[in-house]
Parts: sequence; C-alpha cells; structure tokens
Amino acid sequence: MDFNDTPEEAAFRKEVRAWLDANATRKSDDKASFRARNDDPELLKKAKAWQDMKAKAGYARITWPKEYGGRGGSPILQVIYQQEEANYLVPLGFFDIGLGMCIPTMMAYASPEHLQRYVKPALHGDEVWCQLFSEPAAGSDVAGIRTRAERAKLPDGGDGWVINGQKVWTSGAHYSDYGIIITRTDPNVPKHAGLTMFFLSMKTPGVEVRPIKQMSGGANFNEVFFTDVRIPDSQRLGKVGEGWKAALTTLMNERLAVGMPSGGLDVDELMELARDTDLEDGPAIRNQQVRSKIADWYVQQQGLKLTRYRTLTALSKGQTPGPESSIIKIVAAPKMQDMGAFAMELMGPAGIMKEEVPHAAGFQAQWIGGAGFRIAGGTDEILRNIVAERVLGMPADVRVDKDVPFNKLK
Amino acid sequence: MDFNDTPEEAAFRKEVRAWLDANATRKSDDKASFRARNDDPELLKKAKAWQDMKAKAGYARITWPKEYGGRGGSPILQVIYQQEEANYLVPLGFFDIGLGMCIPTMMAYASPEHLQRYVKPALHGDEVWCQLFSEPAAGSDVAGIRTRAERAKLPDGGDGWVINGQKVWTSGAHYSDYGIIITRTDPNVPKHAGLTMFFLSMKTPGVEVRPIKQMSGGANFNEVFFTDVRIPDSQRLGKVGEGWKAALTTLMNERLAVGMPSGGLDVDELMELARDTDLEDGPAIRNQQVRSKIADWYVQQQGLKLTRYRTLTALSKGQTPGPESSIIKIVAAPKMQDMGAFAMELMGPAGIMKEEVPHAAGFQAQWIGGAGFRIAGGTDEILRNIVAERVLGMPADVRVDKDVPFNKLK
Amino acid sequence: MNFDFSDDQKLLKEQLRKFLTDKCPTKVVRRVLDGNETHADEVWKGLVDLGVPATGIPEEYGGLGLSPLELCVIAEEVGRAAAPVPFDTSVVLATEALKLAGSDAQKKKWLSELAAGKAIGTLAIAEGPQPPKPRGIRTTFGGGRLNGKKVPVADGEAATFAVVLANTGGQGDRAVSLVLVDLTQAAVSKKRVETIDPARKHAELTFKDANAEFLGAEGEGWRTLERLYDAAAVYFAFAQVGGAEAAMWMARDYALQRQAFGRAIGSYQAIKHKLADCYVKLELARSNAYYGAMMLTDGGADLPLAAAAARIAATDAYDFASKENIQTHGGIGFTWEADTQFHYRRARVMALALGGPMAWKDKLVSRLEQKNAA
Amino acid sequence: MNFDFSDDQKLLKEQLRKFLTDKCPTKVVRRVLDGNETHADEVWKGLVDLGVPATGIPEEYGGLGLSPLELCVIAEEVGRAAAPVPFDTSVVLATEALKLAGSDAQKKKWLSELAAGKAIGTLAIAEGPQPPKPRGIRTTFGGGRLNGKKVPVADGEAATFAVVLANTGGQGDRAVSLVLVDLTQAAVSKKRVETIDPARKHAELTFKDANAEFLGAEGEGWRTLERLYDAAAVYFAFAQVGGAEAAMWMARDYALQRQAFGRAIGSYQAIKHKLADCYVKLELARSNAYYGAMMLTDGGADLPLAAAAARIAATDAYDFASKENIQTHGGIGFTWEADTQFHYRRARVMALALGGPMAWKDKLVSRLEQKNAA
Repeated sequence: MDFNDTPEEAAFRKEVRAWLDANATRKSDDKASFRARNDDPELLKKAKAWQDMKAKAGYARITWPKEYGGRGGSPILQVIYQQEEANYLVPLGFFDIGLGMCIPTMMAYASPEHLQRYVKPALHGDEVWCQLFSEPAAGSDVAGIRTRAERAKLPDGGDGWVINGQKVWTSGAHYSDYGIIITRTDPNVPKHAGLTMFFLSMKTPGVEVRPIKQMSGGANFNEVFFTDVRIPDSQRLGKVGEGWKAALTTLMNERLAVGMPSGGLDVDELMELARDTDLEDGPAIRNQQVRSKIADWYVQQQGLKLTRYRTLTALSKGQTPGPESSIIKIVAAPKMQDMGAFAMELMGPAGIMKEEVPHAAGFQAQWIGGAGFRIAGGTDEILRNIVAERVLGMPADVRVDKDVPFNKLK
Repeated sequence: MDFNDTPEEAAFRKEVRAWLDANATRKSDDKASFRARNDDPELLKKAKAWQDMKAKAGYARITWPKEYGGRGGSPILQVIYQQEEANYLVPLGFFDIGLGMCIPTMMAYASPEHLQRYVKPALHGDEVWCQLFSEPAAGSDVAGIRTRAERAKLPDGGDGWVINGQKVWTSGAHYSDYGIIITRTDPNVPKHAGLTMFFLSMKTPGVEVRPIKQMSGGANFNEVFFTDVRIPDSQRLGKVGEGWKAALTTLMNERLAVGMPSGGLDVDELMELARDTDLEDGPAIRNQQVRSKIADWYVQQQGLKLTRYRTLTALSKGQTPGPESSIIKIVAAPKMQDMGAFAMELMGPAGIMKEEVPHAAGFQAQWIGGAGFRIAGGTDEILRNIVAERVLGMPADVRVDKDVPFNKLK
Repeated sequence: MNFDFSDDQKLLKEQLRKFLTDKCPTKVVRRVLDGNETHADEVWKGLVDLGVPATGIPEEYGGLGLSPLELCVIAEEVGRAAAPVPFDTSVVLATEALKLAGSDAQKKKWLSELAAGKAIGTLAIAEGPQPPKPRGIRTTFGGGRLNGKKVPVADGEAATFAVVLANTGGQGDRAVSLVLVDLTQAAVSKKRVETIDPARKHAELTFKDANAEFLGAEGEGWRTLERLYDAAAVYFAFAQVGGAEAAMWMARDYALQRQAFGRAIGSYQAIKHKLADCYVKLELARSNAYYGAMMLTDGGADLPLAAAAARIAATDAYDFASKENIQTHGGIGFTWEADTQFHYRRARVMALALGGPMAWKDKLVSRLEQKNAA
Repeated sequence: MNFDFSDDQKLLKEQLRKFLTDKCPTKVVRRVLDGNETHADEVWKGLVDLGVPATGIPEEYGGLGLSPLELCVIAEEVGRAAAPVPFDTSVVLATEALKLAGSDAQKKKWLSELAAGKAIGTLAIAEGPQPPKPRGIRTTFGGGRLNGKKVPVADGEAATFAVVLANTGGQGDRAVSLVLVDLTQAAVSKKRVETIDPARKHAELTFKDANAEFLGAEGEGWRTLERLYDAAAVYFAFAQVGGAEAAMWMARDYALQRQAFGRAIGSYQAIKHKLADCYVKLELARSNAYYGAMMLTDGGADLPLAAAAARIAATDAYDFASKENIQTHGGIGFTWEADTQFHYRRARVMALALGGPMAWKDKLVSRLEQKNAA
C-alpha cells in the first residue's frame, strides 16, 4: 500500500504543476481560500478568465471527450488536477454545477445543434449554468415538483411551452445565463410520470431571481419565480413525461461531484485552542474530557480522508469506487456542528463573540454552517435511507404516493 | 414543594410500617434483595405464605374494591405500601402479573361465578396466574397472534374450543396454575378483528411449558405449547372476535405496572469503582472523562427518580399522572447497558472476569441484562413510537396490514 | 408527596404565557435581532407592570416577596418566548447578587429600584478570552475606584448598574471581590459587541476610575459568585426548559404539516424518534429543574448538587431540541426568515453564560463526592 | 494512489473465509462456549495447515515471510468468524513480541515452533484488579526464576509458552521487563477463570520459581510492550472490523426476514438508520485500519498514531454493531440459542484486551501532540 502516483499519474501531476506555476499564484497558507463570494462581480470576471485559460490548456474538463474540449482522460487525472489547483489562489466554484451536472445532461438529451452552441461557451466560462430542480414542496422528495409547463403556441407561431411556478435553493441563479429545469407537464399521472425537463435562458421574460438569506447570513441560494415563461419545444430535454429519468442522470452526476467539505477549521485548530485555553485545573489540552473529544473527531477526520483515498485508489485502478464515500457527509456535517459548539464552550463566555478569541468566528461559522450542511444536498435522514437501501439492500420506505395521480395527492 | 406525606398518607405509612415490623424482617443493606429465583420451590412456598398474610391484613391489593378483598384505597396508598415493603426481606414478584394484569382482566370479562371462584385464591397466593400473549411471530406486533382456537364439542358434549399453537416469553408459566390467553378464532378477517381471549388451567391436557435460557444465563421466561387443548366456552373472556379489546385492557394495566428497574448497581457503585481504580495518571475519579460520564448518568438517575415523584404527586392529589413516566425505560435500559460496559473498561483486563474485582459480576450483569431490558416489555424503538404518537400526537406508522384478512398477509 | 407547582403558581404561569404570546411573538424577537434596540422595551415595561422584577424581592424593599417557585415558572415562560429582555441579567443575576451579598443600604436603594423597574442590573465577570478564574481577573478595585474592561456583558447597554468581579489584591480565590457600580456615570463607557445572538445584545464595559463599592465582604467574590451561579443555574434551567419545549413543539407542528413522498414527514420514524428523544431530554431536565426549585425554596442543603444536575440536563435538552428543530424543518429552517434560529442562538448563549456543561459536570461530581463523604 | 490490498491478498482473504465458513460455523463457537475445550482444536490445526501462524514469521525461522498485510486480511476473517482459536494471543501477540525483542536463539527456537504449529504462545500482563502499570506489577523475575500470578491470561491453558511482564527491580517504567517462560514445566500451574466470553478461555497462571529468560533487554519491558500493543492494535482492528461486519449483516438479514405490522422490520427507518450507522462506523474503522496496516508494513513513522486511530474506530464499530445486532433481533436475539451473543461477548473482550478506548484516546492525543511538536 502507498499513496503514490502511478508513473502516468506522476507525469500528469508534474505537467499540471508546471502549467499552474506558470499561470497562477501558489497559496502561502493552505487554509487561505478564494471562495466564491456571490456578491463580487470582479470575482466572477476573474473566474471566467481563469476558466477560459484552463479550457484553452485542456484542463477544464479532463474526462470529457476531445470533441467537447476535454481530453478523454480518466477520472483520477481530473482529481489530480483539482488536488493541484487547490494549492493555487484561483477563483473556483462558479462552473461546477454547469459543467458537472447541466452540460452532461445536455450531452445526454440535447440536439447536436444545441450542443454545438452551448458546450463550448460553458466550458470556457463565457456562460454560467444553474440547475432548477428543488421547490418549496419538493425538497427531499424531488419528484414533488409543482412548477407547471403547458403546451402553448409561441408568438412566432411555433410549438412551445409556457412555464409557471417557483423553484428554490438554486445556487448561482443570480449570475447564471442558462438553467436546466424540471417541470410537471401532466398532473393526471403519478408523480414520477408527469415530469418533463427543459433548458432555458435565465434572461427569458418572466424569470425572476430572488436571493435567499441564510441563517449564516450568507446568500448562496436563490428563489426563482416563473410567470408565463414561454420557451420553444426545441428546448425540451428528453421525451415528454420522461423528466424524472433525465433528472436522475443529473443527480447521479451530482452524487459523483459530492466530496469533502473543503477549508474549514478542524482538529488542528481545536488542539491549538485547547492548548491556549487555561481551565481552572490547567490547560484544556490536559483535560481528559477534551482529549477524548479531540481523539473522536481526529478518528473521524482521518477516517473520511482515508475513505476518500480508497475511492481514489479505485479510480486510479480504473475500477468503479465502492459505496464507502456515501458516509462522508453523514459524518462530516454533525462533526462540523458539534465541534463548533464544543470549541465555543472551550472559549468560555467570550465564545459567543465574533471577534476576541482566535478562531472564534471560524468555529462559530462551523456551528451555524454545520446546521445547514446537515440539510443541504440530502439531509442526514435521507442519506441514511440511501445507505440502508443502496448499500445494505434494505427495503424502501412505504410509498403511499406511488401510483396515485399527482393531482389526487392530498 | 416537598416529598412529605399528606396526614392521611403518613398515618397509613405508620400503620403499614408497624404491621411490617410485626410480621417481617427489615433489610440490613438496602441493596439486599430477595429476588424470585424461579428454580427454588422453597421460595415460591414462602412467597405464597407471605401473600396470604398480606391478603388477610388487607394489604395485598389496596386499590381493589372491598368485595374482592381490597380496601378501595387510592393508588398512592398502594405505592406507599410497596415503598415500605421494599425495605423488608420478603419474597415478591410471583403475583404481580396475576394480580396486576390477569385478574383485572377477569374482573372486566369473567362471570360472577368465575370471579367468586378465582379472585380470592389469586389474592391469597394460593393460585398463580400468567399471561399468554406473545408468540414467535407476535412480539412488538402483539396482534400477529397465530395460535388458533376453533369451536369444538367437548367430551361431555358441551360447547367448547380446541387450541393449537405456541406462546413465548411467558413469565412464570412453569409455576403458574392458570393463565389468560389470546387466540385467533377467525383468520378470514383483518388481524385485530379475529382474536378472542380465554382463561385456562395450565394443567389442562395438551399444555406443555419449556423454559427459555437467556443470554444472561437466567431462565425467567418460557415457551408454552398448545396441542389440541380443549376448554369450555364458559372460559371465554369477552365476545368472540373482541380479544384485541380485552388484550388492551390487560396491556393498559401492564403499562401502569411498569416502574423503575429496582436494585441493580448505579452511580454510587460506579463512583466507588472510580475511587478504587488507579489509572496511570492517578485515581480514575479524578479523570475528567470519567467524571463527565458519572455526571451524565447521575443526571439521568436523578431525573428518573424525580420524574417518578411527579407521577406519585399526581396520584397523591388524586389526579391521573401525565405521560412523563413513559421516558423511564427509554432512559434506564441503555444507561444500564452502557454503564455496565464502561465499568468493565474501568476495571482493566480483569473487567471480563466474573470474580476478582468488587462489583465486577454486578456490572457485567448490567451490561448483559441491559441488552435484554432494551427489548423486554417494549423495545427502545416501540417505546419511542409510543411517545411520539401518544405524547406528541404524531401519526402512526403506515400500516399495510390494517384491512387485509389475516390469512392473506404474506 | 407534593413535587409540583401549586395551582396559583400554574395560574401565574398561564398569565405570563398569555402576556408573552400576545406581546412577545417571534416577530418581536426578530425585530431586536435585525434592529438596533438593546432589548424589546415595550415587552420589558409590560413585565415590569406585571411585577416580574419585583417577584423575588422582599416586601421591605418594595418587592412582592414571593418564593423562588414563582420566579421559576416566570423564567420558563420567558425562555419559551426567547424574549429579548434583560430577565436573566437583571431579574435573576443582579437581583440574586444583591439578595445574597448586599448590605441593607444597598438593598434599600437597588432592590427597590429594581422592583419598581427603575433600574436594570447585570453581572460583569468575563474579560474577553479565557474562562474566568480568580487569578485571571485584571479589572481592579481600590480606594473606591474601579478600573478595567469587562466583555462580553449581557444587556451591558440597557443596564443602569452592574455587579462586577474585580481584583482587590488578596491571595488565590480571595484575590477577587464583587463590586457594585453605577453605569450611568461618565467614568463608564459602553461599546456594543457582536455575538452569535443579535437578539440578545452584549456590550464591552470600560471603567476608568469609576466610583464603586464592595458588594459583600472583600475577598469573598469568588465564593459568592459560586453561590450566585447555583441559584441562577436553577432559574436558567427553567428558561432553558421553556425554550426546549417551544423548539420541540415548533418542530412537531411543522412535521405534521410538511409533506414528503405523499405523507407528513412526522409519520417517518426518523422524525418521530428524534422528537421522542427531545421529549425524553425535556422531561429529565424538567424533573431535575423542579428539584432545583425545591432546594432553592427551603434553602435546601442539596442545592449545589440539584443546581448542577438541573443545569446539565436543561442545557442538553435545549441544545438538542433547538438544533433538531432546524433539522426537522429542512432547508426552510436554515433561512434567515425562519424562527428556528432564535432558539438555536439562545440555547448556545445560555449554555455558555454560567459556564459550559463540562465545567458543571466537574462541579456536580465534586459535590457528589462531598455529599458521599459527609 | 494504491490504498487497497493486492489481488493476491484478496485471494488469500477469500480462501480464509471459505475455510472458516466451512470449518468454523457458529455451531463450533457455540460448542466451545458451552463446552470444556480450551479452543476449537480442529479449526486451529486447519489454520496451521494453511500456514496462518507462519504467515508473518521470516523464512529463516521456518515462516512464510509474508508482509503484515497478509496477516491483516487473515485477522479480519478470524474476527468475522469469532473463531475460538489462539489467534490474537499466539499468532499476533506472542509472535510479534518475539519478532520485536527476541534474540536470534529465541527466534530460532520459538518462532520456528510457532510457524510449525508445535507451540502456542500467549502474553501475560494483568495481575487481577487494576489496569496494569509498571509500578503495579508484583510478579518478579531474578536469577532466572519467575515468581507470581498472572490473571486473566487469554488461552493460558492452551499456550505452551508465555511472554510475561515481570518486575526486575529498576526505577519507574524501567522496573519491568519482558520474560519468556515455558509453560510446560512443573513450576507453572494453570487454573481456568470464568469470563464474560466462555468461547474464549482465560486462565490464571501461577509461577513458583519457574525457569525463565529475558525477552529483550532488562528494564525495557514497558517500552517494548507499548510497541507491541501498537502492532497488535492494528491486527486487532482488522479482527474487530471483521466481527463488526458479520454482526451488521446478521442484523440486516434478520431485519429483511422478520415481519412486524405486516412488513419486514428492515423497512422501518428505526432499523434502517441504525444499520446505516453501523455501516458508517464500520467504514471509518476499515479506513483507519488500512492506514494502520500500511504503517505496519513499511515501518512507517506514523504507526503509533495510526494504530491508536484504528484501535479506537474498530472498537467503537464492533461494540455498536454487536449490541445493535441483538437489539435488531428483539427477544429471540437475547436467548442463549441466539448466535448474536458471540459477537457481543467477543467485542467486549477485544475492547479490553489491549486497554480500553479511554486509554487509547489519551494515547492518540499525546501522539498527535508529539507529531505537531515535531
């Protein structure tokens, strides 16, 4: 066993590193992050420029076929590129959904003309895409979509659709140019049967984006309202009524994208805090209760990192990874919340203050953010269901809505 | 607020204490217990004698109406009697099920002649009763009863029933004279509808009792097999097909009976152990990890005791207690298992040995017994369902078997 | 056996709940959270009119002279509403400090002003980073002059006086004393500090030769503080129980109404058992809090142990209920518009205010050792 | 990135699993549990024929000279079967002790006998109550004579020799040394002791002027033991992972087949999420164990930290899986006839054998401190 690259991987890593050194600035402190702050237009501009450079150099989407601007490389090469890129001060995060989920769905369903038109601009960062799935009544239950799409004639007399409804939790909708959207086209059939997917310009008349302020204060998500939004039938992705199948394609890609929560404080900072905290009976780091918590979280942190290595090993060997990575968010999210809360306790009364104590803001952000991380992209409960059903082969929950027409559901 | 008796209660306590002093030996050490060991016939004999004395003195069933040998007293008086009796070396535990569940059910459904015949001997301990409900396929799902009762002519030509099937987890079946049994009399209707309750002599031909050896080594429970057991229709309790209603009467009485796990080691002994255990960095009691566990368990132990006091307060005021006592087993059972395991860890390698370390056997018994206590009389999972549904008013689980004829269930 | 509140006390509780449901709905908490007010003054005035600050103050000092039990049921309702008022600071900490250590003159002046709602008091212990310890206190008091900086101080801006822990030059635990200081004098400057709970404003207080006087004997500060915290732990426990119960029912109500996969999410065991666990922790906390109240009332010898148990159980119940309330709500529960955040923030602030669970667990076992030794 | 076992190692694992499924089904474990045998000798002989004891022993001493990775996959399968054989004592502890500290002569004699299956070794540290500490060891060794009592000693009856921790009169940690003693001599008496896991027999060993010799340098006993425990922790972790996985699937299979309220109990979230948690703990343990194996192999500097992490995660996973396996089975799972008890008992014995989780968590943080300091 070892963590080393294969000769091919090593060569690629060397090549990537050389290119990055030539084109970007290396981070001084590996905690420093250039996280997308959605309210900084400058940052988006920089991100688009960087994305274009990557695309030109063939690093934008390594696993994509050459004809789409990829290099038909194996997933491990993609990972290696990202590992290396993470060491440089470059603006990331704007194109993951578009290139990771939307465009792959386009590739599966869109016409050659549309692919001709949309793939390249997306790859080069000229156009940003978002994914319009979740709705107020369709969270964990994605198929609970209520946004309607009805056949309609367009002003130009062509066949088209008119969309009415609301989406929610749409990341980046406020800076996106296009989106893929799932709609209900037939309420008279069971919920999974009546869905159809489209893509559309976010500039289409009737589309309105409103940011959602989170408990953490941030606003990475949006509500998107659709009022008589008319689009041509040519923007349909897949057959009418087969939107669920198309959505699964997208969500599968999402699952592949799920990784570790990057950045953030962890056991190192907690130990630092425990060393610097002076309890009545001495430094907190000597307190066995503190030590046992540090040990538990270290074991989890290491366990997740090493689990990720097992997945990478499979990729490196050209195998499909096992289900082990399904544990990552189940462990990481509560750990984030609990460690944040515990760190605040260590700080004493000042633990509630935004400044004063080193790392205070950071650990407070974990305590708040962890509450959100336990929900976003699959709640703790849904993820346990998934593990039980897909990994352990246990029965799905009883579905009372399976064969009932959507409009008959209470 | 206070823990004091009302004048009436105080007077009764005084009276009881006087009677007990006159008729039984006070315990020296309050941990000393005279727990029913089912394999000691002597003990049963002593228990019957003691029960007879109690009955004659009017203490056997204080809440029962006078005509049945009770004194029509309030539940709190019953509790006070038990509190006092617990301080004396007297053999208990043989009649709780009979007097707590079986006879009350008889009172609700049996004929005056039968009551005339059976109540007194039960009260005086001459006859022991057991409850024949659980079956291999009917545990948490009590209504899953498969034991069949079919109408049949008796040898004497009278109307009767023939019973075939198996019961399990029957406490005391091996020393019981009578039992109440729930059977399926109509498999063609949904599961709750086809049940009927009877009582019968455990000496009836075709009844066979086999003890069950538990993981703990003990054998307090039995399997009971019924092969062509014939009983007259006069031993039916309630209408044909209304056995479920009758069973609920019994189980409701059971729920009232559920109390705290008496005896057993607790935080005091754990602290004793921690004081006597010498870790590398000093006595375990100084270790903050140990202290935090002791604190958590103390808070639970106190919380349960005090919760019980809240229930007693309601009884003392003649009110119906709130649902708070439903938490007792949910907390006590895992605490028992975890504290046992932790105590063994404190003892070091010798923690696995039955002798050697003081309290070793006791804590090991908790570790094993706790695993059983989490299951017996309602699993952790069932109890949480009950709290969620009855206390918090949340919906019952989806029931796929509700309206399906029993013999159509897979 | 009489381990419950009296009918009068339950009536008082009902009255408080009606008042707060009516005058202090969550939109009031949000107003303070989003705004600049130090607290919801109209709610505070209403509580003063109801005699809340006067409840535990002896009649000779203009109070109602009611028992701690009355204050406990009030605390539970204030906690349930997560009311943005200086209750735990002024009605609990400052008032109890005066009752414990105040001279007759001090009581006459301050307790009667508190009872009349003319004064708002607070307690100022912490000095930034590090859990407070006698040897760590840098604020000094001598020759009637107080100098130093205290932060964070809950309700520091709203308060008209403060009980301050200051170094008075003794040895070990006797190095510190409690000092009473009028905050309206020029020698005191106040600065708001940002915390995780903007609905509960905190400040930094700076003293430059401020006039002050001993509260209690010199060198007794740390001992008095320990006793003050035991009493406060019980009142806080009731407030935490109230908050935990509110969060639990908020989650339960949402779970009944929110549909997923064709049925209420409240019909899934993952949610049912989560809320059942909330209830279990809540009842453990309530029972321990009741015992704390009982020990407070008849000055029971068991108070230190009872207070620690109540504190630990109530902190656990509130933390758990407030965090699983968000989880039960899902995405909507994590938005700024959601009311779930009030209890999540308040739970953490209350958990740290008197020292966190770790410290109290250590205290509890020490007290258990003393008891067993006795 | 090559963080996985090789195809050959996986093949070996398959082979072991086939053998044990066939020769060591649960009824063999039950036979030892209920009976008087010291261990399942036919299973042990079979493992000897497969070369299991020889696996990690260098060829020069008659072993197969395979890497620790091979022994790790074997350990996982032995743990999965909860096999009643002297694997962790003889193949892991005694063998590793000799490899770590043995002289060439000692290795020649004992390693080759172990490899050939002629000898069974064990480790004798504890002396009844109290966690072992250098200052607490009362067994003495001097002038070639060993005197004292060791209890509990796993496989003490089956073992033909033991590595014993004895006081040799030095200061502090240097007060103790490891000593090699032949258990077949008359000066050694053995007595079986009852434990919570009758399927794994333990004994009390008494030495009266028994002939013995140093294993490693005098006064080095405690240090060597620490290193021995680190290596053993990794092998134990694999055995615990195997046992946890077996318990998890036992529970899952039962949950699919057992019906309640008209459907499989495995369709209820309470059971699904419980077993999902088993899986989560299992994968955390597996990943940490893999890293331990990797550190064992190339004598990695990170071994002390990796071993502690593997030990903690695996102990937690096995404890949880074995106890929730009983819970998932309900009443039937608590009977003596149920196979659930084998893992419940074994999990506890393995958790305590090398020192419990509390001690290892303290060790882990100390090693983390050293690493960060470096």
